[in-house]
Formats: sequence, C-alpha cells, structure tokens
Amino acid sequence: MTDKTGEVVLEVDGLSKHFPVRRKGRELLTRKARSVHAVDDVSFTLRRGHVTAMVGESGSGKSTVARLLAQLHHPTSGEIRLHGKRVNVRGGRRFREYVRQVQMIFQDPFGSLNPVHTVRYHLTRSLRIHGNANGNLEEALRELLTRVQLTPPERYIDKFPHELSGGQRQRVAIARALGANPEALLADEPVSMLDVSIRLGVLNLLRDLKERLNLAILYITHDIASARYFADDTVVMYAGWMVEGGDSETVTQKPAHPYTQLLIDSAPDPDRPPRADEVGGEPPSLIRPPQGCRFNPRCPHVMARCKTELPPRLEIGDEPGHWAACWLYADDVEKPAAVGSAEVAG
Amino acid sequence: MSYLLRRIAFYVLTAWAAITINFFVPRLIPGDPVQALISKQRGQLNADAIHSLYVLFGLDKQDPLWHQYVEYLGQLLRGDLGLSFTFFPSPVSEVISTSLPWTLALVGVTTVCSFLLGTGLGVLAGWRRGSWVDLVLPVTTFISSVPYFWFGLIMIELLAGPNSFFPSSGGYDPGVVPGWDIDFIGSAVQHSLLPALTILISSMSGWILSMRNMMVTVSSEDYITVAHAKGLTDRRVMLGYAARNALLPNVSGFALSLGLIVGGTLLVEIVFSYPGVGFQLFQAVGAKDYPLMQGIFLIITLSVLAANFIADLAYLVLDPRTRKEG
Amino acid sequence: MAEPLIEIKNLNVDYGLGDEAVHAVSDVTLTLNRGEVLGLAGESGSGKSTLAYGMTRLLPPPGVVAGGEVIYHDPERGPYDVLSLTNTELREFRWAETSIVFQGAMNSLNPVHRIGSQLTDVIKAHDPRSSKQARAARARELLTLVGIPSDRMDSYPHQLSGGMRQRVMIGMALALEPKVVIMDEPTTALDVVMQRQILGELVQLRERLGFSVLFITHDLSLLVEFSDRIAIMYGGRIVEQAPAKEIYTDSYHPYSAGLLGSFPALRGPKRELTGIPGSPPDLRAMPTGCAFHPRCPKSFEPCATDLPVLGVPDVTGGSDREVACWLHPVR
Amino acid sequence: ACGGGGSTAKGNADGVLNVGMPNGPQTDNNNPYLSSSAANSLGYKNVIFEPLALFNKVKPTDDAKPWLATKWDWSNNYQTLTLTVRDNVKWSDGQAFSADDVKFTFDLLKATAGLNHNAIPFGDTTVSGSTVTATFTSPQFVNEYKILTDTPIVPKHQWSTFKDPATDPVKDPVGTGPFKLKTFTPQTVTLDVRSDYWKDAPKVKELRYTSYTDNNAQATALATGACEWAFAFIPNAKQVFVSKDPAHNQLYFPPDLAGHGLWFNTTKAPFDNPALRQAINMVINRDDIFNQGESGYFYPPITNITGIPTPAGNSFLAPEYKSQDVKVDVAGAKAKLTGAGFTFDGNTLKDPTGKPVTMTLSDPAGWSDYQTDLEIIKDNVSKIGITATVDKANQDAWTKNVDTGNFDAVLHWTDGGATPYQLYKSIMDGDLYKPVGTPGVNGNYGRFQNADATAALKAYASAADDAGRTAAMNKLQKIFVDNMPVALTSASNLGGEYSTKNWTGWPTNDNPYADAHPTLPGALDVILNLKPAA
Amino acid sequence: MAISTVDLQAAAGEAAPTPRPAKRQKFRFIANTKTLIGLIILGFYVLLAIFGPILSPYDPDARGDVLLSPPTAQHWFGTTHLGQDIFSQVLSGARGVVYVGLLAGLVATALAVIIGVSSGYLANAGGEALSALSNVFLVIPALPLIIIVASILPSVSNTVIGLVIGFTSWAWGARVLRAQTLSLRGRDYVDAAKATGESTWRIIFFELLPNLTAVIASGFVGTVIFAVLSEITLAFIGVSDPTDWNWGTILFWAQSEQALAQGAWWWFVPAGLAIAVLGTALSLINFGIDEIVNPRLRNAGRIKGKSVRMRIGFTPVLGKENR
Ligand SMILES: Nc1ncnc2c1ncn2[C@@H]1O[C@H](COP(=O)(O)OP(=O)(O)OP(=O)(O)O)[C@@H](O)[C@H]1O
Ligand SMILES: Nc1ncnc2c1ncn2[C@@H]1O[C@H](COP(=O)(O)OP(=O)(O)OP(=O)(O)O)[C@@H](O)[C@H]1O
Ligand SMILES: [Mg+2]
Ligand SMILES: [Mg+2]
Repeated sequence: MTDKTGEVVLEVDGLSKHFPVRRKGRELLTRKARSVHAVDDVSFTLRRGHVTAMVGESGSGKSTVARLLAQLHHPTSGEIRLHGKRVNVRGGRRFREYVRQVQMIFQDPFGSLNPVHTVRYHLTRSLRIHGNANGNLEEALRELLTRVQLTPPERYIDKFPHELSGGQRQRVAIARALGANPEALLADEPVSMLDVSIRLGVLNLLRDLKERLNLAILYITHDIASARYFADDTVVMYAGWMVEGGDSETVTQKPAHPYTQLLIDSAPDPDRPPRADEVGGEPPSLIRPPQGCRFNPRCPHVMARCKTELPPRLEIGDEPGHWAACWLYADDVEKPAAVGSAEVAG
Repeated sequence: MSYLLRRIAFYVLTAWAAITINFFVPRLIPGDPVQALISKQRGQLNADAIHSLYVLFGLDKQDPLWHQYVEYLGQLLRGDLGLSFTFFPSPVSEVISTSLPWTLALVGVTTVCSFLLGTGLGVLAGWRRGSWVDLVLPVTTFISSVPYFWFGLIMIELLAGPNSFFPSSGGYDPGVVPGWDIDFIGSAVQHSLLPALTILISSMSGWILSMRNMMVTVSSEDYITVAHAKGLTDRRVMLGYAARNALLPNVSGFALSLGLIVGGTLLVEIVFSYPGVGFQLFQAVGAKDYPLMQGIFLIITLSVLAANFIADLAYLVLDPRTRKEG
Repeated sequence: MAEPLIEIKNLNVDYGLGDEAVHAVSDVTLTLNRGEVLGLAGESGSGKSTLAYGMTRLLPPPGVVAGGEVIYHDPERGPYDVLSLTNTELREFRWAETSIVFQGAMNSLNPVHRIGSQLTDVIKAHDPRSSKQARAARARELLTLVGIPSDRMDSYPHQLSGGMRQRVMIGMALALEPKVVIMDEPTTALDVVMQRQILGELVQLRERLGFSVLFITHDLSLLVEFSDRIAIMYGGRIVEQAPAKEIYTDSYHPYSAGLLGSFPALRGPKRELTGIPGSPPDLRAMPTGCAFHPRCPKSFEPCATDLPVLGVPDVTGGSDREVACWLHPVR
Repeated sequence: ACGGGGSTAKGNADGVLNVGMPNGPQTDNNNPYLSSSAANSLGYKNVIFEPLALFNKVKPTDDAKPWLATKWDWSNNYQTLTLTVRDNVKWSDGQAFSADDVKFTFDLLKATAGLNHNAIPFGDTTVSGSTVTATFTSPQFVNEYKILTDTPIVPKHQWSTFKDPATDPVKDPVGTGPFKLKTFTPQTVTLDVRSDYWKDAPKVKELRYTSYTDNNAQATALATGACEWAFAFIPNAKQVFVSKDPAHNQLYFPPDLAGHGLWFNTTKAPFDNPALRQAINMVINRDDIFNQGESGYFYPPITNITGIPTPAGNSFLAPEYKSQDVKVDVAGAKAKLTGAGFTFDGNTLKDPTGKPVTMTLSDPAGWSDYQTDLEIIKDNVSKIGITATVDKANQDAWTKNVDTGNFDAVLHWTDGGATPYQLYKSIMDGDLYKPVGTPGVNGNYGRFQNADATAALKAYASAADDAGRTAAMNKLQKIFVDNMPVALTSASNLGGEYSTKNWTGWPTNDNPYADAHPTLPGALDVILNLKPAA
Repeated sequence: MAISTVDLQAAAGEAAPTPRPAKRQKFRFIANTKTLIGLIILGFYVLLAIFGPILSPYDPDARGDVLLSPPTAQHWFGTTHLGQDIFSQVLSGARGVVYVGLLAGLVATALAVIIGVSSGYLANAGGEALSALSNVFLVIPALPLIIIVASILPSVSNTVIGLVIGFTSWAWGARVLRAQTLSLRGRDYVDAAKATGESTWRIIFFELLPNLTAVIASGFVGTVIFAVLSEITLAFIGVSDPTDWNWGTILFWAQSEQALAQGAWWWFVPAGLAIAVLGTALSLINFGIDEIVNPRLRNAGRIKGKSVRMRIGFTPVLGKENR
C-alpha cells in the first residue's frame, strides 16, 4: 500500500474555464461574446499521500478548479488525467466510476446539503453507493460521525441540515465525502466554519487518512497557516492563474511572488503589530482581465514587461520545485519561449 | 444564435409530430362524416341522401391514408385548411375565424383575470400560512371542484331568465348585427358575463393552490429571512422576494394556459351556447369533420407551441439560474 | 467611554417548544458598547449564530426566544427592548439600526435578483425618497468598498464566487450606516488580503461613523487583531469575556486556553498543537455543573455539580473581564 | 340569443317572427341543396326558394297545392312528368321566373350527384313555352313528394354563373319566395319580406332565425318566449314549455310515415326466431315509451301491429290489420314463446336449445330519449324472463356496430316517405341486405332476408295502378306482422313547438293543413298563414 | 443539582446510550386539523367507493312508480323521470368517481413527474426528446382526445377511462415540473449528490423530487380534480362505463331531462356537491403536505394549549411565564 505514495492520482494540464456572460440589449449588436475567465491555464498534480493546498484570492477560481476536477464543470480547454488517463465524463457509469475515486467537499455547507434529507440519508447514500456499508450500516454511520467529531452520533444522525450550525453542516459534508472512501479528495474550504479546536481535529483526521489510506487531497483554504501545517505542497492562485507553487513550508515562509507575499503579510497575526501600509488595489475584473501579468495593476514591483507579457512559470531555485510566475525571477538572457504561446486574453 | 436555431428546429419538429398525430387520431374513430351526419339527423335524412353526400364530400373515392396525409401536409404548406364538412363548403379557415374572436375574448380575458386573481390570492394564502387566509383555498377548491358545466347551469337557472340582466345563452342579442358599435359590444359584454364568471371561479383555485404551495416552499429560504432582516416592508418581502421566486411554475402554467385559450372551454361554451371554438371543436368531433378538427387542432398546436416558447423565454428572464452557462 | 449600545440580559433561545426544546442559548448576558468591535468566538455549535439571530428575532422556526431582554440604547429615543417591538417597529429598527451578515451569506442572496437591485432595495425601503441614481451610485460605492468591481452590479448571485457573495452581503450591511453591525462568520470565504482590506475598511468606517460590530468568527488571530473585546461561548453560555489582547496573552477559562492552543501559527517555528480533548456537549443533555467540565484538564469537585456564573473574577487586574469558571471565583 | 324580454315584446309590433333551431353556430351558406348550409339547417331556404307544388306531409294522400307549377301530370307509369309553370312570378332580383329555371334545376341535379340529395334518377328535360317535360329512368310514384315539394327551384341566371354549384355558398340567394336575406350572423339570420311576391304579402314582415347551440338552449328560449317556433326535443315539454304559458305555448307533433323501433339482428340466435321477436313486440309498453321516453309528445306511439303510423297511414292499412293494435300482453307473449319451443326456467326464458335468453340493448349515450326507451324495454322484457342490459355506446362505435350487424337489438329509425313503402323498404328490402360483418348497409340493418318482401317492394314501386300497389302493400304488411323484424314503437313526427302569443294561424291537430317543422317545405305554407294575434 | 455523582464518560456522550432523541413524528402532519378533516372526508369517500353499492337502498337502475319526486323519506334525494332512486345512484356512483379520479390522478402525476423531472434534469438529447413528447401531448387537446380515444376502444370501462384521462393529462404537470427542475438542477446539493456518485435516476427521484413536492402536490390535487371533472364531463356527454353509475351519468340524465328547467333540483344538485366536497377534501389534505415537504415548516405548534405562531423573520418571544 504505502509504496504507492507519491503516485500521481490526478493531473491537471493547461486547464481553462471561461463562463460566457450574457450579452445585454446593446451588446447583442456588437456580437462580441464576453466571458468570465474564471480559470486559465492551470496545471498541477495530486499525488497519493500528499496534500496540495490551494490558496489564493477570493474569486480566483479555486472552487472552479475543484468543480472541474470533480467533473461538474467541463473545461473550456486543457485536460484532466486520472491515473494518466484523460477523463472528460458527463454522466453515466463512467462518471460514477470516476467519483468513486475522486470526491469533493463543497465550499458552502448551507447549499450542498439537501434540505429535505437528514444527516442519516446523506451519509447512508455515500456509504451505500460506494459499497462501504459492509453489513453494519448503523455502525459505519456512527463511526463516520464520530470521526468528524459530531458526537454523540445519535444526536446528529436524524437531524435535518437546517437544524445544524454551520460548522456541524461542514462536518456532515466532510463525513459524506469520507464515506465514499475515495483516492482523491477535493476539499473546498472544508473547515472554514469550524472553531480552531475542531478544525485541528478534522485536519488531523484528514492527515491521518492521507497517511493510512494514501489519500490525495486538494485542500482549498484561506487559512494559510493551516496550509502550512497540513499540506505538503501549496499552490497560489490569482485571478484564474496559478502564480506560485512549491512545498508548503517554502511558499509560506519564503513567498516569491509579490501576490503571495502580500497574502502572507496580510494573514492576521496577533503577535505582530498592525501594519500601517495596507496594500490597496482592487481585484481584477475577470471579464476583462489585465493584459500581461494579471497582478500588475496592484504589484509594487511592476515593470513595463509585466503589462504586456504573461510571465511563465519560473524556477526560484531556493528549494526544488518552488516556482513563481513572475518576471522578477526571469533570467533576462533566456526569453521565455512560453510567452508567445500563452494567449493574451482580452 | 445556434441555441435559437436549435429551439426553432425543436419546435418545428414538435409541431410536425403534433400535426401528424392530429391527422391520424381522428381518422381512427370508426365511421365517417356522412354516417355521423345521418346518425345525428336520426332519420330525417333519407337513406338516398347518403350517396350524394359521399360524392359531395369527395369521400366516394378511397385514397390511401398516407396519400391523404401527404396531400394534407401539402395543403397546410399552402396555408389551405380545406373545407369543413359540417359547414360544407365553407373553408375551415372561415369557420374558425368566425368563432375564434369569441373564444379569444371570453377565455382570454378570463384566463388572465383568473391567473392574476388566483396568483394574488395564492401569494396571500402562502404568505399568511396558518392564518384565516388558509380558508380561501378550501372554499375556492370547493367552488372549482364543482363541474363548471354544472355551475354554469345552476347560474343560468338562478341568475338568468326572461327578465334578468344576464342572458342565458349566445354571444350577443339576436337582433344585434356584429360590428364595432356600442350596441354590439355592450350586448357581447353582457352575454359574456356569466360564462366569464363561471370560468373564472372554476379555474382560479388551481392558480391559488399552486401559488400557495410554492410560496410556502420559498418562504423558508434563507434569502427571505435576509429580506426580513433588511427591514423591507412586508409587502416588498412578500411580492419582491417570496412571490417573485415562487411565481416561476405558475408563469409557465400561465403561458401554457394562454396557449390553450384558443381551444376554448368546451363545456362552458356548450352550456352558454357561446359561439366559440371549443363548441365548434366539440361539434367537429361529433360530426367527424376531419378538416375542421384538424384546423382547430392546428391553431391550438401552434398557439400552445408559441406559448410554450414564451414560457421558455419567460423562464430564462425570470430565473437566471436556468440559463445555460458553459 | 464604555457607553452601552445593546445590552443583552439573560437571553434564552430555544429550538422547539415544550419538553422537546433544545436550549441553544442559555442565560446569556452581554453588552455591546458604542463604537466597539466585540468578537464572539467559541465552539462550533455553541450557539453563536443562535444568539445573533435570537437577539434580532430572525431565528427560523422552530426557534423561539424563551426569555430575556435585549435593550437597545437608541441615541434619539432612549433605551427600549428589541424583543418587545411590534413587527412594524421591528422592521424600522432592522438594518437602519442593526444590520446583520448571515453565516450562510453565500446563500442568503436572492438567486433571481441581480445583486445591484438587492443592494438598492434596502436603501429604498428605508429611504423611499432617494432617487434611483443616488441609490445606484450608493450601491456601486458599496461594492467598491468590499472590493467587487462595480461592473458586477448586474451579476446574479450564482455567477459570483463564494467570497464575492459574502462581500456583497457585507457591503449590504453597511448600506444604511447602522449603529450595530452583526457579522456571523462573514469572511470564511475571503482571502486574507481581502479580509484585511475589508476589515480595515470597517474599522475606519467605524471610527468615522461610530457604529459597533458584533463579530462572530473562529479566526481568533483575526479577532485579537481587530476586536476590542472578545467573548467566548461554550455550550450555549458565555464562558469568558475580556479585552482582546488580554484574553490572548492570559486567558482565564480553560476552554479559551484550549482554543488558543489549537491554532496554527503562520510564522516562526511550527509548534505542537494541543487541541481540546473530548467532544462538544449535547445541548439536549447538558452535563450538570460547568458544561466544560468533562473535557476540562483542570476540573475539580464543584465543576461537576455547580454551574459557575459569569462574573468579574477575584483577581487583581482589570475589572473589565468576566469569566465563568470555578477556578476563578467571582469577586 | 334569448336576451331579456326585449326581443319578445318587439315580436308582433314589428311583424317579427322568431324561429329557432338547436343546430349550433352557422356559416354564411344559403345553398338550399347542401344539408350543411344555414339555409337548410335553419330552414329559411323554404321561404326563399319555392317548390313546384306543396304536399301536406301530415296528410300524404291529399292532393298537393300548386305552387310554382300550376299543374302537373305523370305519364308512362310515373316516368314522365309534364309541368306547367306559373307566370308572373319574379325572382327576388327582379328577373322573371320561367320554365327554363325548372329545367335548369332538374339538369343541375342530374349532372351534380352531390346536390341530388334525393337521388332522383333524372332523365332528359325539355321546355316548350311554360311547359316542362321531365323524364325519369324509373317509375317515380314513391318519389312524387321529393320531386315536386322537396326540390327547390333555383334561378338559372344566377346559378349558371357558379363555377361549382355543389360547393357554392350562394352568399346572395335569389329566390321566388316571399322573403329575402337581410343579415347573416353565425347566430342569427334575419330575412325581410319581399314587396313583389307573387302571392298575397305575408303578415310576417321579418323572420329571425336563431341557431341555438343545443336542445337545452332552444328549450329555454322557447320557455322564455324569446323564440316562437322551433323543433327540438324537450324532455317533459308539458312542464318545461307548455306550462310556462299554457294559453299560447303549443305542441303540434303529427306523426309521419316513418318509424322508430327496436331492430333485432335477425341473423343472430335466438333473435332469428320470429316468435321471440313477436313476443318481445307484445310486451313493449309503448305508452311508457311515449310518456316517459318521448315526454308524451315527441314521437307519437305506433300502435298498429303493422308498424304503420296512424293516422297518417290509415289509408294504407290492410283490412285484416285495420284495427289490430298491439297491447302489452305478457301472458300472450309467454304462450307464443312456449308454443315456439322456448321454455321457462323459473323466471328465466330459455331458447329451444336450452340457453337462457339475454340481450344487449344499445344506443348512443347522448340520445337520452332512446336511452330512456331502452330502459323501459329492458324492464318490459324482463317480464318474459329475458335479461337485458343497456349499453350506452359511443355514437361512433354504435354506428359502426349497426353498420356491420354487430348487435343484438338497437333502437333505430326507418326511412319515411309519402307512403309506407319507404318504411318497409328500409326494414325488409333484400336488395339492401349485406351479410353480418360487411359494412355499408343503407337500411335493412337487421339483415332481414325474405324474397317475398323484396319482390313485393319492387312490385309496389313499379305497379302500374293503385290496385297493384294496394296488393303489394297488403302483402308487405303481412310479411312484416308475421316476421316482426323490427318492433316499431314510435312514429317520426313533423311537428314543432310554437307560441300563439304573437302569431296565430298555426296548423293544429284540428286543422293539420301543414306540418310544423321549421326546416321542412311546409314551413312556407305555415308562415304565409300566420296572422298577428289580436 | 441533586445528582452529585456524574459519570464523566456519560456526560461526554461517549458510551451513554442516550435515548434516540425525539423520534421523528412521521405522521405529525395529521395533527393539522385541516389535513385531518380532509383525510376524514377522503376516507369517507373511499368507504363509499367500497361499500356504496351495498349501502344503496335501491337498485340504482330499477324503475319505480314515483316519477320525478322531490326528496321524501323513501327517496332521500328524490327520483328520476323513470322513478329511479337518486340517493342510490349517488351512492353507487361514488365508486366510479373515486376510482377513476385516483387512478387518473396517479397515472398522470407519475407520468408528469417522471417525464417532467427527467426532461428538466437531463441536459442531453433524451431530455429534449422528453420535453418534445410533453409538448406534443400538451398540444393535443385533452378532452376531444379522450372522446376520440374512448370511441376507438371497443368497450369503455372505468379503468379504461381512468387510464385514458391519466395518459392524456400529464403533459401540463410535466411542463411545470420541468421548468421548476431546471432551476433546481443548478443547486449545490444536486451537484453534491452527483459528486457523491448518485445515479441520475436517484438524483431525480431522491434529491430533486422531494424539493418539488409542493408543485407535485398541487399538481396531484389538480389532476385528480381534473380527472374527476373529465370523467364526469365524459359521462355528461355520453362516454362512460355502461355497466356502472357515476355522478356524471346522473348529471347526464339530469341534464338531458332538463332537470333544472323542470324544477328537479334534487336530481342535479347532490352529484355536483359531492364532487365539490371531494375536491375540497383533497385541497385540505394539501395543507399537511407542506410539512412533509419542508422540514423547516414542522414544529410550528403549540405549547401547553397556547399556540405559538412561528413566523419566518419574526421569531416569537415567549412570555416569561412560559419558562
Ligand atoms: N432547528 C434546530 N433544531 C434543533 N437544534 C438546532 C436547530 N438549529 C440549531 N440547532 C442547534 O443549536 C446549536 C447552536 O447552533 P448555532 O448555529 O447557533 O451554532 P454556532 O455557534 O453558530 O456554530 P457554528 O460556528 O458552527 O456556526 C447547535 O448545536 C445546533 O445543532
Ligand atoms: N456559473 C458562473 N457563471 C459566471 N461566472 C462564474 C460562474 N461560476 C463562477 N464564476 C466566476 O468565476 C470566478 C471564480 O469563481 P470561484 O468560485 O472558482 O472562486 P473561488 O476561488 O472559489 O473564490 P472564493 O474563495 O471566494 O470561493 C469568479 O469571478 C466567479 O464570479
Ligand atoms: Mg470558492
Ligand atoms: Mg453559526
């Protein structure tokens, strides 16, 4: 079992997702369809026994990536490979085959639990579908609930979602995903509504599962500290682009991309005196994303080149695997070849 | 664009299927127009007349059915609906055009009224769930579960009569000549009151019921609580938030019922001797007047499809979530 | 300085009626002062949201306020009990005096209205005479305030990301410049940059407009940074409240201490996280005595039998702290 | 239609007569030869287009009144008709009426099968001056009424311009009759009196024909007085109509020489047994049928054993049957049955093979009077141990079953005419026989086969003289009585409901100068006879 | 306070066999008086349907001597023109009406649900085809079609009528459900169920359907009423099971004998009212459906006889004496 650690489960290559925006009266005449560039050219891999954290701006396309991976959206371009095989399923048995291996925890526990079903139903289904009930369903249910610290299980098992607090719902959603016993888990802000102590418990649980069952986890979060503690790798998203990636400790402690730096700096920290200089600027519009590097309008280190050319992934060199998409790290001699091919969206 | 084209193709296909069914189904009924006529006359038509009728209607030569079908489609494309048997040799289009305005006016106006009233009451009943307004529903269902011909007959018995304001039948006074004058319109309105009331009362509760149920469902959504929290007036929350969202199924129902207007309300028209399409259709079925039946079916088909299309569009406008994205 | 704005007195909130009722909030007494940011943290399921909605009477059925008072000190009209307002008064009170950002903020936007119109209609409801342009301008201003490009005015909620929806709600809460803003985990879906930006904005606004904030979150570091005072809830009761810095450096209640020991640090060496052993209490079958005692590392005799009341502890130091723990008997 | 009291009050003062028919909305079609036309279904063709002569259908043996023809003669064994047409008659457009118009009409019918609704076998027609000589390809004694009274004469100068007269709606009808079309609406047709009518100007100045959607609407209109003359079945007419104004509201329903009765499937055991048919005929309670089913007025009962309606057919009755009326006679029926080998097992009748006799009586559901009649018959036959069920069939299915002979017994009508010939022909003509299962029967629905009857019918139609006809008719009566292929219960009628409030001079039982059906040619005579009530 | 020895473990809820908390009251909707009344009435009708023919004092077909008599002690609802007992006819007629109404209602609702929800949920050609199918059925006018179909069939039994009505009247409901499904299918929980691996039909029937219950319920009530009315209309214009009575047959006779014009109201009124009461019963039952459908609406109830009206957005505040 353990020898499988590190094996690539899910691989994402050049994934893009554009949502068309409805044209309104006047624009109908101009005939130019606009779209929200929610995700552009995203590539990364999920490995067994690894947690990949995805942090980034709100609205930068993290949930969209997760949904793409769960095959709930279909990519505008790029591909997703499961165990090396390209997948693009829209339903049917192949889809179920896929979700048996890849499960998703939705960001919003207020929306992702069906209001007419009890906790029991949600969990039973997940166990049943994937054949994990193994005889003693009641036992399995209790165990699932206990795992996510909804104890005593009897108290929660027959509740409807509206009878639960936000954190409790979130844990039901986690339990549901765990019930399927997947190989890869796409967790979209799974613990955002949990208090730190329970959050710790749940993260420990995930880590434990990861280790024992060789789970590959995509952990989407805004809590960078937890990414540091919990994730092996971290990628940073900004406006639909991946701007930095590397192992968690490096990315959080030695952020390379100006946006990541901003992110780390902004993380609340009671020990640090409040800073005076707030970096302002607005998040970019994804309908008309900025030319060149999407961060350029807000970047303190902006250069002329940033406004025209899209930076490719550039190795930082401090740690293996640490990269950032920023011209700051470009070796001026070798002009990145990738620039030409990356289409400038507009 | 391609979406629109796809929709149009879809509707054309549906129309064709419906027209085909409408062509074949009536022909499955045993008997033919001549026999129907003879049965109807019960002996007042001499057996000798039968032959002349077959010749007259062009039924003496037996074309294979598919041949007739192809011919019919060809006719349709030319915009020709054929000649009615019952009103031989009046063209079907003429027969329909004399009765359609009546139905459109009577059923159209009442459908709209009934929808508006019913939905309004439904909104109230759903919003004030558990209060006395709950009574509205059983009462209206009671009224609307009464067969409306029954209701119409009772109304005629109670309200209409020689010296009553309400005439018991017809579309206008016998002496009046149709035209856009005050006499005719006044008389037409007067004649439409009772049938309109009958349709209104008997169709309203459906709207109330469905609206109420949707209101109840919607009113437990989070955004309603938020709307309350925003301190919006009760009216605003009820109408702008709850009703606006609950309205969706009713809107498509309404669009559908608009499409069915042209079909008329058969029995009301029969009971009140109203010169509308529904009555015409009933007659046509009885008389096996295929061309007329088909003609009426055709306009029903077209208007229902049109209404359906409108319903689709209305949904797109009213519920952004249903719009196709990605 | 500490001029009370809202005084919650012995508030009890139940779900359900009669014997089946779940007492989600018991005997909570809490004061929100004018101009302050009061942080409310605590166990998931401890009744924070219930408290927030209960005091504004926005609990969904079967929630009922089973007792207590919520005194609002209206600068113009003097103090009154929110719980005894009529529906009409309540409607006027809402949003103009107290606005609220719901926990499921992402779900609390009406899916069929554009966000622009949801922003303007609250302005219209409370200020019917404002012009349409003025309202639209205000809405645009609010969106910009929360970092959403104003070209998103015409978007429908489902076209926005979770965080964007939350921000719309935050913007909406500020629309009428209310005296009190209640925020129930408003930033769970926000990145820290945005979070900081918005909270910074909020703090500035507060200084300018002088409103108070009741801020519910699990992010203790955030609370410590942004709030003046923090109250910790456990099992439906407030177990400790103190100025933010003090609770961070020196918490009295073992539960607060446990919480602080559970959160990971972003900087510095990775430290061992302790967490709190055991599991949350069952609101239906609360342990006798202190609800925390079964999990408390320091519990001793009275804990299991007697309920500690919230009060100023008998220790030297500021009298602006309260705790409900037998370790720190009330003065 | 029957709006408030207004229209009633107007009636007499303006010389308006309100006529109604329960035939639903009409289209603007005034072609007298199309049964679908408004002119036909409301009956106003009779006051626009006139016949050559007017027979009184109530008294079919009376001589006809000369109309557009002043005199006529049959020769060549009813194969040649010589007519003299009236002069000084003008069409309503001012043109003179002439013999050419008659020839044109005859030729038109000959050439256009679709219009020849009586299927008259026209031969060549010639004109000389005001005399028309028409020939026919077979003897026309039995069709005299149809040729002289039921053939409205149309103007050549207008009709010869029609591209296809069979489908022409004749929007602007031109006739010789006393009225001309004023306005048409699908609901009401108004006619004005002509000032240059060749007879005395009628007292009725305006005719208003209203088409009611159904019998109920028609009945209501009659009851309220909005309609003064109509033909419709009104259940319990005495109460619903007459009692509303007993002094004026009248029912006049003289019988016709056509009948309604229970047709047996004479090929199907045990109904192929004449004794059973006779026995059933003996137990049917015609009074109940008349009073309960036909409301005591609509279809007068046929009491004579020969099935010939009386009094219209009195003169045709064979001496042996003249006074033989059928009366309910259960004992007699039982005796007849046992005599023919039937047995009774308690209360159950068993046929000679030992099978219990059951029968299904069927008629379309919508025909409520027939349905009531069937209920009564069902009750009646149970007296002789027959279990009957009433099947309220769908009309189309029923028509088909009758057409293919797939039934036990149905209430159905017979043809009618100026003599009982048509009635018997439609019951017993072997030429009309089609085996069970073969559709397209046109009479002889009971699949009755009797060579004598077929021969007698032929003999009657082509007999050279009255004696020959009488002999054939007597023979037919005997065959009918002996075989009883149909248990005739009721006669057709020629009647109508009318009100004497505004107009008097209607035909009555005491003065049956014409029938009173608004759509039959006699209506013309009635309207010309009306006088304002004092 | 009196208990001094508290089992720590139990308090932590680890091992304590806490009683199953407040078991869901499955039938609590019956507590709703309106629903209860509706159910009682419906039950009464069902009983009538079963036992009506046995209970009727006379053979509904049998002719009597008293023709067209108003209600008397012998004939509670009077007699017809043939002297038949109308009360017996009404009793015997219940069976046909209830049977046909429920059968047609069930068939139509089932079809509407299956076709409507599937066509709304499936975004593929199948969905389009189903939607086309319902459009086609929608444009075929139901009543004439029923008349036509009924006339094609050799014999018309109640089952046939019920099925024909059911098969011709589902399209409306399907259309409305489809529209509603379209807006539900974008909900997160549907996606979540999909991501859990639920099969399409399970999503349709277990995730979407319960959330559509309100629409379905009103649809069902509507269809049953429509079916009953259609049946009666059919009987009224002459299409009915020849061996059976139903209220439409009674009205058919009443109408063709012009009962009202004859002043025989007793012939006309009872059947019509009986139908109306049936419809009312269904709509009363509908009230209880709210609470099954929507877990959030449950519980609104009473406390010690005093009813507390739960209103969304205005949480009730219990008087202090309630504590
Ligand atoms: N309708 C209900 N019926 C019964 N119990 C309920 C109901 N709604 C909430 N509860 C319970 O009330 C308690 C308090 O819920 P509340 O939402 O206030 O918690 P919270 O402190 O906001 O938690 P979180 O941080 O997870 O949002 C929870 O334990 C929950 O299970
Ligand atoms: N159905 C849709 N139609 C149009 N735009 C969409 C749609 N779904 C998402 N978007 C847009 O795509 C972008 C990315 O959204 P996404 O939900 O992936 O963000 P996120 O990174 O998860 O943000 P958050 O942290 O706030 O949840 C947003 O700008 C959003 O408005
Ligand atoms: Mg997200
Ligand atoms: Mg909460």
